[in-house]
Amino acid sequence: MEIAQHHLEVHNLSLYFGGVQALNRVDLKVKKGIVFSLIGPNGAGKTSLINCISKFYIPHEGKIIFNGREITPLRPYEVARCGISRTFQNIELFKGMTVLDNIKLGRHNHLRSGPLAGMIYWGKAKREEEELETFLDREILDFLGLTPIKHRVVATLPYGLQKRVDLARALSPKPEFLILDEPVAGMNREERQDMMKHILEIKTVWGLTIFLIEHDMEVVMNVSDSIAVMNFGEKIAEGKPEAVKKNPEVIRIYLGHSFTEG
Amino acid sequence: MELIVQVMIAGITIGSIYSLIAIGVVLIFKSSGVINFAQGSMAMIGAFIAYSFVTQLGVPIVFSLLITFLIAAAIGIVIERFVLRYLTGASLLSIIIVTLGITFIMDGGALAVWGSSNFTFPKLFPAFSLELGGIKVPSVYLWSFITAMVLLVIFLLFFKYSKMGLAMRASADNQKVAIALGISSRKVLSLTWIIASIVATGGGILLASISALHVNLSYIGLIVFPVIIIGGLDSIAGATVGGLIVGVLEAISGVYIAPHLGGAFQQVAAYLLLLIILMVKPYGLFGAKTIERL
Amino acid sequence: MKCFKTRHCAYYFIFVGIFLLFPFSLFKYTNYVLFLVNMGAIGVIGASGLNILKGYTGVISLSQAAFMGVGAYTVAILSTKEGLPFWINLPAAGAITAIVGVVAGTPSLRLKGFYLAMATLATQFLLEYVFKNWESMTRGVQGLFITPPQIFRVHMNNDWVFYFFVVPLAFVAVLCTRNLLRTKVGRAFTAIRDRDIAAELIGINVFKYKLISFAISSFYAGVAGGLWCYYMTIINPEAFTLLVSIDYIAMVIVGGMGTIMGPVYGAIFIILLPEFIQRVMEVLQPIFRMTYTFEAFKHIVFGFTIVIFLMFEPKGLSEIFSRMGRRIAKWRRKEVREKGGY
Amino acid sequence: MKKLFRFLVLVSLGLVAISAHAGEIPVGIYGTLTGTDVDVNGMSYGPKDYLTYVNEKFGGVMGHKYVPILLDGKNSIPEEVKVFKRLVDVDKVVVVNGWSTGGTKALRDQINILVKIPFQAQSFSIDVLDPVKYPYIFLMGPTYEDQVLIALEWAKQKGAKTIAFLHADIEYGRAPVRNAMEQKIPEKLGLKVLADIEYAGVSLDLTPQLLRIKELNPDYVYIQDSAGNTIKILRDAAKVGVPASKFFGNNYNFQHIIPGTLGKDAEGFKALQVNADWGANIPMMKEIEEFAKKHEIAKKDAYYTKGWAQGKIIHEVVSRVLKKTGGKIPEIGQFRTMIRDEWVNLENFDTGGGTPPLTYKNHQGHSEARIVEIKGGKFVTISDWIKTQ
Repeated sequence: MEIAQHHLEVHNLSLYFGGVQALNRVDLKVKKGIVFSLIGPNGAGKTSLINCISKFYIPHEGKIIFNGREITPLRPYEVARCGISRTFQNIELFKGMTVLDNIKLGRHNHLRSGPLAGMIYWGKAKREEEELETFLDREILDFLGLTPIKHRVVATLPYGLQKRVDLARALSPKPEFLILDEPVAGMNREERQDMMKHILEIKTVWGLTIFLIEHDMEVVMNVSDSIAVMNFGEKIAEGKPEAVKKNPEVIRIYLGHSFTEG
Repeated sequence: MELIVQVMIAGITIGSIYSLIAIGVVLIFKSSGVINFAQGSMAMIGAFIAYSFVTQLGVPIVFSLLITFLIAAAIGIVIERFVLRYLTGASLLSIIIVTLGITFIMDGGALAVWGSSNFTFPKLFPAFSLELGGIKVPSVYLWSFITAMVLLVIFLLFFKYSKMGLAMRASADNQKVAIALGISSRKVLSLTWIIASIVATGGGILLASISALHVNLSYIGLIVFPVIIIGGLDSIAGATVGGLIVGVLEAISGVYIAPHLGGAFQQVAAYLLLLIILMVKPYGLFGAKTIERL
Repeated sequence: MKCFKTRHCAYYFIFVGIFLLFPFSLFKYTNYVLFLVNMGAIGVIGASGLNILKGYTGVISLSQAAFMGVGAYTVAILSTKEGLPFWINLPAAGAITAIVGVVAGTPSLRLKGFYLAMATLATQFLLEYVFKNWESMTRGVQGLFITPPQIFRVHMNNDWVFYFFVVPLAFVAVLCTRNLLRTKVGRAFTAIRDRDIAAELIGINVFKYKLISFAISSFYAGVAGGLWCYYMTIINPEAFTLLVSIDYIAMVIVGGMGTIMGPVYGAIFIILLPEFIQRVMEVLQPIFRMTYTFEAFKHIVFGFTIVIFLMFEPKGLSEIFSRMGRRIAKWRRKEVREKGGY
Repeated sequence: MKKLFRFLVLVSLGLVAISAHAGEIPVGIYGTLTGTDVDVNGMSYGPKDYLTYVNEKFGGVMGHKYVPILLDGKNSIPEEVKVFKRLVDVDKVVVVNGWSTGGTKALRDQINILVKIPFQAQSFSIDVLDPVKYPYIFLMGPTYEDQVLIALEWAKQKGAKTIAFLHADIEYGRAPVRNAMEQKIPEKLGLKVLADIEYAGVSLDLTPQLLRIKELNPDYVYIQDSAGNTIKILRDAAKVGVPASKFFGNNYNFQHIIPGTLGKDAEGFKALQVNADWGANIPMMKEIEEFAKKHEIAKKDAYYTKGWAQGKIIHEVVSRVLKKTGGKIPEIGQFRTMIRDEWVNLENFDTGGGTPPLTYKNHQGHSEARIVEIKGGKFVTISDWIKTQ
């Protein structure tokens, strides 16, 4: 049960780019069902860390344990299969495809029908596709209010909406662990409000663990249960939002920043 | 042993011509990220133009070479200005195929103008030949070898020190930024294509003067791909070395391996090596690895 | 959606009608035109295969011709050495070619873009070498020739019989492609084409799907090659050179990369282009006296076609047609509205 | 689907061609007007010009004009099949003058079973020469294997002990050499084959192969390829120091471009001649010169004259048929078979010195050749007509 307490554990993770040390012996423990935020100035190594978790980068040392199972040796798509899904800082949607297809791709691993069945497109494969569409309509699309634009091609959508499609794609596989990489970056005020609302809803309604990276302190402080602060590839503080807010080290780093503006 | 020496020399001599063509391809790629399948056809066309000037119009060789180079430069500019400029930002694959299309146009043009029979190319070089280890190396081979080496040095210096060279590298690395920095990428591209097509023409002329002149000469455009892969797409030194490697490899396989495997193994040897290298070192021996980012 | 479907049904009926009546409308041109149509149909199958790989998965393959060669040789060997019937040989050709395709596709584990294209180029040349030198199997450069199976006591390579056999097959091939591409697999392909890293990160096994794409594409190629062999009754290494691969690439581009009907238009276009030019040139014969200008002209037009399409119509003929269609539809709607319809 | 329909309509519209009217005798010719081996396509222009010549001089045959139709087969199987179908079905020709071995093989059933049309192949391959299996296919001259035999016999007389073969990796290159080996031709003559060296037909440099030749040092080397590659071979031979006089080429190397390109490096190269050269002092040449007054000759070489001779054959058999029918053109299928029957009956037919007298009992015309050698930059005959037995 102890393991189940910690949904994700990162043990002294290190990553180098040539000479540059992106991550230096980082340790993290994320409890199940909370919103865990990772903050820090640009280049602190936040994105590098999650890229390590989703195996886009292979860490040079340390290990990553998810649900008590080590996922360090896995390949990216296998990590995704474990139930970890993520959004991207600069949206990585498939721009040529429709919103619906993008979101469908999120559930790729839940679909069974192989190429041959697909070619014949009769019985199983057909049914599966229809079920998939109804599922998405019911669970994802109208929850994020994407139903009206589901047949639009992504490239034609405004930035804010694309962010939301990205989120939808990350949610569609019904993950247990959701990584959000700067979900409100570059959004205007009410877009930010919606996103905050969505995050909290996801946490409460869907009851999944959220790993948040964000610059916008307002969002962070409002949604997070626990916060870790990174600087120059090292974790320098961790704890409840209030605690972190008071931490002198953190204040020194964020000198000049006020916690209410990003 | 005497034979192996001769094989080596034979390989190096033909290899140096491969290098010449390959350098052109690499140049274009370095400065514009375009992979030019039409390089071989450029060589062929250049050779034909020179041929017509020398034999059909009776222009003295030096002048006809000059004119040929001018025309070649013009062709280069036309291709860059009227085709590839419209494709900036298009996917590499479609660019490759466009250059394939250009190949067809050029070959067709040559076919229409000169027909598809063998022509005797005028002797450009004093017909002395050097005795190297029992193999008579005709002057053209020496010339091609020297030309390749000289070009190599020139380009290396050019890219290292000259302002234009730096500009080219910059715009190859990131066109937008380069433009932002006030580098006229148009000028750069035009210049590259001029250089490339002139180099190709030179190679073509050398090639034509060692074998009969024929439309099929453009086949060399295919041989250079093992060369540039082995050498690495973006390295001129690599292209030169690669050319020599492929030349030698072909010679060796032609003499020692083909008898046992049978058939024209010489031809596929280069591609076999290409495949192996791609498996082991996906970016060639001298090529720079590109790092993917999110 | 519904109305769309019914409209499609109507189209199918029209299509079947044309398909059945077409051969009877040709008089003295019958065999010649049927030959072109049959070659076109083979082209459609091969091009659809290449389209899956190139248009949807974004892998440029220069070895389609070699794959067709594998198919053709499979058929020839099975029917001459084993004496198997064609309804075994054709699928076998597809299957074996698919295996070869997967092997040829393994470099895609580490390679992409130009480098992968080069790997396929190497595959093309290596396979040609094998065709020429695996004499115990392929009889080397002399090639194999087969006696085509009889259907209703008529040899299958008779233009009529073959027409009624191959055109439906091509239709099925296109249909299968369409089905495939609206399921999981098809989406995965497109995702890989658009952004392979992201695809991997959201849980798609990119390498596996690239291999699947190679397999399917070469399956099509194999079947097309097998049909070619049955039609020509001879296969030798000179039949499937790099130039043929380039023809197929041209078909996909001209027809429209990453569109279902693209390969159909493309194949027909590329097969007919030389015919039209031939006719034109025959009319212009007095002007172009030397006959090889025919060929030269064909080359030039072919080249220009590719260049122009990629420059100004990267989505090819199918885009042009659908634009036409849209325009007509709009115009219709306007009319209806003016009549106060609906 | 609509669009598909649009296309199909276009097809049928686009393919409207000039068809043969009564009183005309369409004759189909296809050859490699472009593609590899194009430098010998005089063979395809020849028949066309001769039939035109007949039309102009004698107003055709018994009042019927020939309609020679020359198309490009590009030396590729599907192209040649396509062209054949067009000639047979659309242009309704009565006889076809074809080209490549591969194409002829692909068309074997069409020619002999389905269409039954007399077919004169330019190929010298033994694979298509079979009066029983292929009753409608005719060759004119010694097969490549015959040529090897002739060359080797001659070499034997000159005291050769060892030989080697050089050829490209295509059917035209490899197959005849293989056949010759399987027929044990060298062994029968007591010649030792040191090597059978193959190279890629497109390769630009053949030095390695020549280095092997130099190592093995055979007395003679037989080249089963055409001028383009022969030039490369002799060039690289000179480079590694193998004298051109060691080399033998088949009938497609009887080309003046070879000495023209290589100059003294080609001195002593030997080729086989199977028909009269351009400019030879023979009656046939007079006709050509007469024709050349009004028309442009595409190729002035030994292959054009070969084509001209083939034209003469076609004219001969057609006029014989028309004599039989008393000047009226029979129904086309019948016409074709009659032509074929007359063809087989040709005996010691004289093409005006263009070739040795032709007899078509075995569908081969003749199987003689003579050796020509490059002396002082031009080909000179150095042997009599040698006949294979």
